[in-house]
Amino acid sequence: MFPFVYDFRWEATSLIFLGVFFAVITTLMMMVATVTVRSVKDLRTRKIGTLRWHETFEDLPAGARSCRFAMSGFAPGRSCDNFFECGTCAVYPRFRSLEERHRPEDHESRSGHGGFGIDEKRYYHRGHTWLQEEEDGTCVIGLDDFAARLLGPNPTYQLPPAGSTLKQHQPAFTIQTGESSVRVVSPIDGEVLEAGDSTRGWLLRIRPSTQLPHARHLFRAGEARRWFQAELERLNRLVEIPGVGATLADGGTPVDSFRETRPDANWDGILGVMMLDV
Amino acid sequence: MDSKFITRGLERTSLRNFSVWVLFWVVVLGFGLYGAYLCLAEGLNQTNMDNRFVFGLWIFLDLAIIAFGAGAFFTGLLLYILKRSEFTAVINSAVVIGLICYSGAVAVLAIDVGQPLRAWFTFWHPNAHSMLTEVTFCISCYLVVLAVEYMPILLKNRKLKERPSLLVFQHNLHKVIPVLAAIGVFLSFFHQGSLGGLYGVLKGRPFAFREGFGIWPSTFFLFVLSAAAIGPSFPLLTTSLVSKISRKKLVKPEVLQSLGRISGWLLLAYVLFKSVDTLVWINRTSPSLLFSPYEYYNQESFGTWILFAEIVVFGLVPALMLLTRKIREHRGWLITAGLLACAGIAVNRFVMTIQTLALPTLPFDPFLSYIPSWQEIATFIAVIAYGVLLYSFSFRYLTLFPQERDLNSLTR
Amino acid sequence: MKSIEISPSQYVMVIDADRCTGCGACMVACAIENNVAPAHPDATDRTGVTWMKVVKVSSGNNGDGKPACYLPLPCQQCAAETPCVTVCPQNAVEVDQQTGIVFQMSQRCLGCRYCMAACPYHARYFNWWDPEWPEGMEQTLNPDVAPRMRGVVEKCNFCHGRYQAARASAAEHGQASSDPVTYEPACAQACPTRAIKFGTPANNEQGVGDLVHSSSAFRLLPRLGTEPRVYYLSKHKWIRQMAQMEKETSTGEEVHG
Amino acid sequence: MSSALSRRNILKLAGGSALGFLLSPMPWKMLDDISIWTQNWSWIPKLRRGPVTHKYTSCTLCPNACRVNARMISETPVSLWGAPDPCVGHSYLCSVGLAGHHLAYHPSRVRNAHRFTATENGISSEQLSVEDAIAHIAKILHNIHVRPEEGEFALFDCRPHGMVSDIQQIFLSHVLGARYIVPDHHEGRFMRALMEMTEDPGQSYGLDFSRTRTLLSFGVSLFEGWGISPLVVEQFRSRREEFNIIQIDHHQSSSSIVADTHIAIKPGTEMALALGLAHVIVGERLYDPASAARAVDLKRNKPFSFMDLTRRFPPGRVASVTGIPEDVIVRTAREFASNRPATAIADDFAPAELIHSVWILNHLVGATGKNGSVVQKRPLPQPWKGAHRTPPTRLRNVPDHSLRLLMIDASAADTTVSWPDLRRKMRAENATIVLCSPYRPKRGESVDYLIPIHAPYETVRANPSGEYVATSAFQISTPLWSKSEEGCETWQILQRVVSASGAMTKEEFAQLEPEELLRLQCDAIFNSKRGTIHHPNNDETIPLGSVLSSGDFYATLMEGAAWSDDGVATSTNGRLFLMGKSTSSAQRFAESVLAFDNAGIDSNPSFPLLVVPVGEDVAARFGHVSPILSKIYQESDLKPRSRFAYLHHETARRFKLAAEQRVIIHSPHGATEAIVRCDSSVRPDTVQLSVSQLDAISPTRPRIINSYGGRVYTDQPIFVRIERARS
Repeated sequence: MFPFVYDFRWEATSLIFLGVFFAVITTLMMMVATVTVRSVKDLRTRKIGTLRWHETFEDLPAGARSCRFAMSGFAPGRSCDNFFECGTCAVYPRFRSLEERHRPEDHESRSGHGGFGIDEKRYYHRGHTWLQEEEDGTCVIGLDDFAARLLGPNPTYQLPPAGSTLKQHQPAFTIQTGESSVRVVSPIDGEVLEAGDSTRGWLLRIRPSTQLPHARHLFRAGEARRWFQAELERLNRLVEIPGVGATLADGGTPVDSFRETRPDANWDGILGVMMLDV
Repeated sequence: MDSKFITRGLERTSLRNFSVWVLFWVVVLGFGLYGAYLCLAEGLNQTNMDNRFVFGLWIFLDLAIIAFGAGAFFTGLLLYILKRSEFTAVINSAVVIGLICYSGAVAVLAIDVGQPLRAWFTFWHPNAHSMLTEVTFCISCYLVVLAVEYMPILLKNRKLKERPSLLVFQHNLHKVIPVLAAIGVFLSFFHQGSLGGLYGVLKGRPFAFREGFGIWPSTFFLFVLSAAAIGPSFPLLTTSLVSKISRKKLVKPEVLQSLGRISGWLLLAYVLFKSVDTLVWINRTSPSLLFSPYEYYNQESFGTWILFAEIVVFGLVPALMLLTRKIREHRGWLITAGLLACAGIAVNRFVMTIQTLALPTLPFDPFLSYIPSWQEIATFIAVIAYGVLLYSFSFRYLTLFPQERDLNSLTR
Repeated sequence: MKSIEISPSQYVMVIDADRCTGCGACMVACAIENNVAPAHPDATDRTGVTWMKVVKVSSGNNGDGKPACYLPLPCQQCAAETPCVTVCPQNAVEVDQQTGIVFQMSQRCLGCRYCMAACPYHARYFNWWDPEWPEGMEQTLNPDVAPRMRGVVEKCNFCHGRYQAARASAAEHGQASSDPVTYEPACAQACPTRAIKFGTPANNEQGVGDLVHSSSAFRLLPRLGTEPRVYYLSKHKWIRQMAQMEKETSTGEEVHG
Repeated sequence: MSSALSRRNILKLAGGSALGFLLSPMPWKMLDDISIWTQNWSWIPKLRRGPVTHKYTSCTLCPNACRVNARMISETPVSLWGAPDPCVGHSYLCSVGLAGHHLAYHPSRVRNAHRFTATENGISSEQLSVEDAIAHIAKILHNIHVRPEEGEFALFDCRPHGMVSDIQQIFLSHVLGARYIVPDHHEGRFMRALMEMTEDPGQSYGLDFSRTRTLLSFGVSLFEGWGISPLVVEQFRSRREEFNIIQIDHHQSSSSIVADTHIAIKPGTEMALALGLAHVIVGERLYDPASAARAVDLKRNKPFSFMDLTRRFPPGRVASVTGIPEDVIVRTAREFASNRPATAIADDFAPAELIHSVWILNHLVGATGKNGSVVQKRPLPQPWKGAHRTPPTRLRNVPDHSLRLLMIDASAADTTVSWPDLRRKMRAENATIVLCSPYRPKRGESVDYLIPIHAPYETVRANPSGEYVATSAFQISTPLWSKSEEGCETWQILQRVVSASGAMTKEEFAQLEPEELLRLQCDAIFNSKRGTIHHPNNDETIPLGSVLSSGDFYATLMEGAAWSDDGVATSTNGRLFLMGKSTSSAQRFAESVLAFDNAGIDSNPSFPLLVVPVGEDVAARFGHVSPILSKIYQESDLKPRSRFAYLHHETARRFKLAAEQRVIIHSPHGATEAIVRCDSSVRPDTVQLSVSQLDAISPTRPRIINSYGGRVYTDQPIFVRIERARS
């Protein structure tokens, strides 16, 4: 193999053969080395949170990744390829302007669609949290109605202490319900000011790092309605909720707790897939 | 119990069921490993091979499963190099199957050689003229490539990816997969070909000897082409089988049909070239060595039917089936066609190994028969059990079919 | 048929099929000379180690007065396209350019047996068992030839140990290293009827230089282009035709060998 | 400076060490070591080192006494090769002889005396010292001496030949009532048959092939085994072109395969052919007039005379009996009678009437007493010329159940005695068999005591030349190993047993050592002042007369030299008796011929195939041979195998059988199973079977002429039919 090995043959075939072999080996080793170096660098620069979100996003089922404009009918079937970062999305402005020109009638806006309470003041995140701006400039974060019905009665919350930093799309707090635990991602960057609980109507009070109107990735009420509908459909594909299929079509009211209707389903899996924690 | 390890959104059978399944295969594996151990500890006298029948079941197995493992490189080629993104749906499974096939083949090869402890001599004193050297080098390299390709799939396990270091490693590894796929295609091309060349260069075996281009006999190219042809067929079969066993929809039917169509075209090309090659061999190559090709098929168990079966029944027929839209869209027929195609390649590998050795060369030599010993069969079974186990674990704890979550409900 | 010129300094073996009585002395002498162990109790003619193997060839029905003959089959020491050399993955087979002897380095062999599949003459043998001698008999081993172990391939090398010894003794007597030395393999020495002749055409010991050109000389499967250095002699046409795979006699042969 | 060890430091250290290790010579050394290690398992024997020397001796495995050149490494033989033989001229060894030095390490070699007792679970064996064993046996012998009615004491000599047998015979003559038993068939019978036909009975004869032009062999193993083969092979080697061999054989044997002419004969009809040839020779007046005139009156044609018998075998009739074309018979007779010197030979084990007929042919062509044919030779000078000897008794002539104590000398490497026959000669109760052998008894041999003796080449042995050699010769088989362990020769055991029993009547032999006996023999030769000494060291031949003393002569022989007698004495002028010297033998011969003439040899239509028994792996089964012979008998298909039935292609086709098919072979006496092999060297009307297959289908035991040649005779022809075995 090497010139110093006994019986090494200095002949063209041998040299070409070994040349190719060593080229392959070198490429392989270089690759592994590059990957290792990059990984160390990534670990050091603490981009790990973003990275984890990107990985989580990649792992989401295709149904969970549909583009917001797909739901509003402007880009049918489109999947998000930008990790839900509408702020940096190349196609967002185009679709947004389209949407503004042909604003659909908000005829369902008075009460929540499908029995989900939708608050006009709130911004909804794809991880089933909402964000509401308070008068003092702080925001409160809570779980939306859909999440509440997914979680069932008496979930417990492990909330971050005051002073913690939240990163958009990265886990903010954990909910334990039954045997499953699900990480809820933060709708926005910010700093935790106070932890609440379900009785106060919100879970975290934060000071956001961005002005909310610029948080393009969040849904406003009209969009949230369509999104809830899409989510219900998605849920129904995962597990047939009795009555829901029928009620949706005629705008009926879904049950209070999805769980109780189908206790046999894999709720841990459903929770993860619906709340972006796979 | 182990739900923390199962990707969220995948519904898997209970741990109890899985344990029973695993236990069964572990017992089978144990039996197989015992046979393999006997061959290593007592020597190859445990087999029914002999000085004339120097290769037996194992080499046939190696050649066949390496051809079946071609799905890994070929799907990689389609996905990463030809950018056919629909094959993301099967790439992970194809990689796992590739890894199983290649590692299984290497393990069997290590038992098949008389002195496994000297296996590294091939690297130390390589003979660049030998097809076997090429095979050894390429297969070892490709096994490494497959192991590296398997890594990101493994590290995406729900529990493993919690560790930041593994997560970033996996993330970065994933970015270079196309390069790996390219290396894999390069290596596969050569060793699939060299496996064909192994027999094609044997001028002393006129039944297998073929003329060719440059240093490569025609079997080199035929093996590459045939491996590529069942590259898509075998994942089609395994996916259907896993789907059947797990009772889950794993990929969209269009993906399988697409695999079938590609397989069909390649198979058609293969059958065409194989026919031309056979005609050249019958009319020129073999007579020039004074061996009448018709005599090869005079022997009892190997009549011309085997040639007909290889080329028509297991070649042309599945190729045409896969190229017919109606048949392709029917799930049962699609699987049948895939099965026929894979069987055709297995028959080809059988003919190249077993029939070649059974036929006499010296005019006074008798025709030989060979029946593998139980130790050989056990070793064969060990590879199958190993494959089933590795695949089962991968299927349960890793995400082999990304489309699965979109195609299945999560009810129990 | 055209045939490459055998270099006058390279060794050839000429085996007279008409003189072979099938007594097997060559096989025994070969095994003793080259430290081949006695057969394992389970060994058969298909798993044994017989560097020199005598086979009985039946003519079928056209034996013109000689229905069968014996053919001793050592390694044919192919001079061209030596099938076993190119296939060995780790250069464990070498052709000595000076002597023309194809040499198997069993110490380097990993036992893949590809060379055995490549050899059209089936002159290569695999050690399916570890060599075992009855207690004490290992003291009678020939000190010039290393015993092999289980799992490697071995074959006739025209008694390489004897060649080395002859070389060494020639060097002592001041002979140039390029000159062919005179020696005789064990089988040739043992043959009671002198059916096996050996030497170089240059020295023409035992007349091999002339014998290979005689009209009764032939080689096995010449059309494969391997140019064996083992020649056979027979006055019987059917034997010559059979060995060369010429069509008239290609059916009906049977073998016990 | 912080001395705290961080994980990082440890990792760095590990990484650095790994890299450093790779750059050091260590890994390469390890690779090297592994390669050496994988080349030499501890159980692969290490080779001996030492200077190569050569030792000359002679082979005792068969009566041919081939000269041996042993290649030695530090006092151990590593290979044996033939050395020039002054008397035959050959310098090769057979396959068995080539591996003779292995016999000392034979797996069944024993070093201790054993006593075997039959128990319910088979035979149990018990080790005891040689002294104890001798004491036990001496006690039994003493009992016989005291109470002769208990049965006889006898020595069975497996190979009665040469000095050792001579000593045993003389020795036994001093033991009261002792019997000396020899096998029913042994070497030299063909030559001895000549004495029945010549006038002077004391003469011995040999075959001188040095000028023979035609050799007519009636199924003799010419190239294998012992007996005639070294003489034939030597001519084949040195003057192949002038040495015309006509082999008459029922199948294409290893002899007929290289013979100039092979005459395929129907088995059992050889005598008809011999007489048919005689018929042609007489009819065409091709005989040697002088010789014929001495032998027979060719004019007289009275019943039972030679002319009467030959008249019954005209070529046409012989052709139909033997299956040989008429023209071939005539041509062969002409060739044999005209291309002289010519000799016809038959096997020692052949039927007596065939041997007789063959000698008739020799007499007709004047082969007797001619150079290049049958010559008279001078016997080896005997040291005990006038000594009293116990006459040999053939085993079949020993009364059944008469022996109380039997000692068997199995120092010959092969034993072809039928063990059941031997057993039948023993008393039903209290019989004791003592086997003196270097090896454990084989399966089927029920002995009571085993006393180890020396293996070949372990001890000094006298080694006279074989029966067929044209000149007397003598050499000593000197041991190859300088230090042999305990164990000795059978006659020494006998010596000690007899001494201890008190049955000895003369003390003369009680103290003799082997060397002293050899010296006596050497003295006898030396005193004859005849012959020459051939020294293989320098390949020189010197006259015995130039050796100064008997001691020098002995020393030269011990170095490996061989003595051979002066040139052959050829003339025999006396009368020859073609029909046999005595009236009874002439009548016996005539009766067998007439019986054959009347009955012929006919097959039963329901048993259409005649069995041709062959020796198969007899060497491996009957003799103690080196395990390396497994190359021939196990690892190749060279010799017929016991599980196969060999048929001609046509026969197979006729009976609708295919190669490798399982068949059942039925004879009127039983059936046996076999696998079909097609072999065109087998006669179409026969099936070739091996000896061991005959047990089930033959009423009598086949006779094997010698272990290594493997030729087999049966008392009666065996006819069989072959059927496909069901499933």
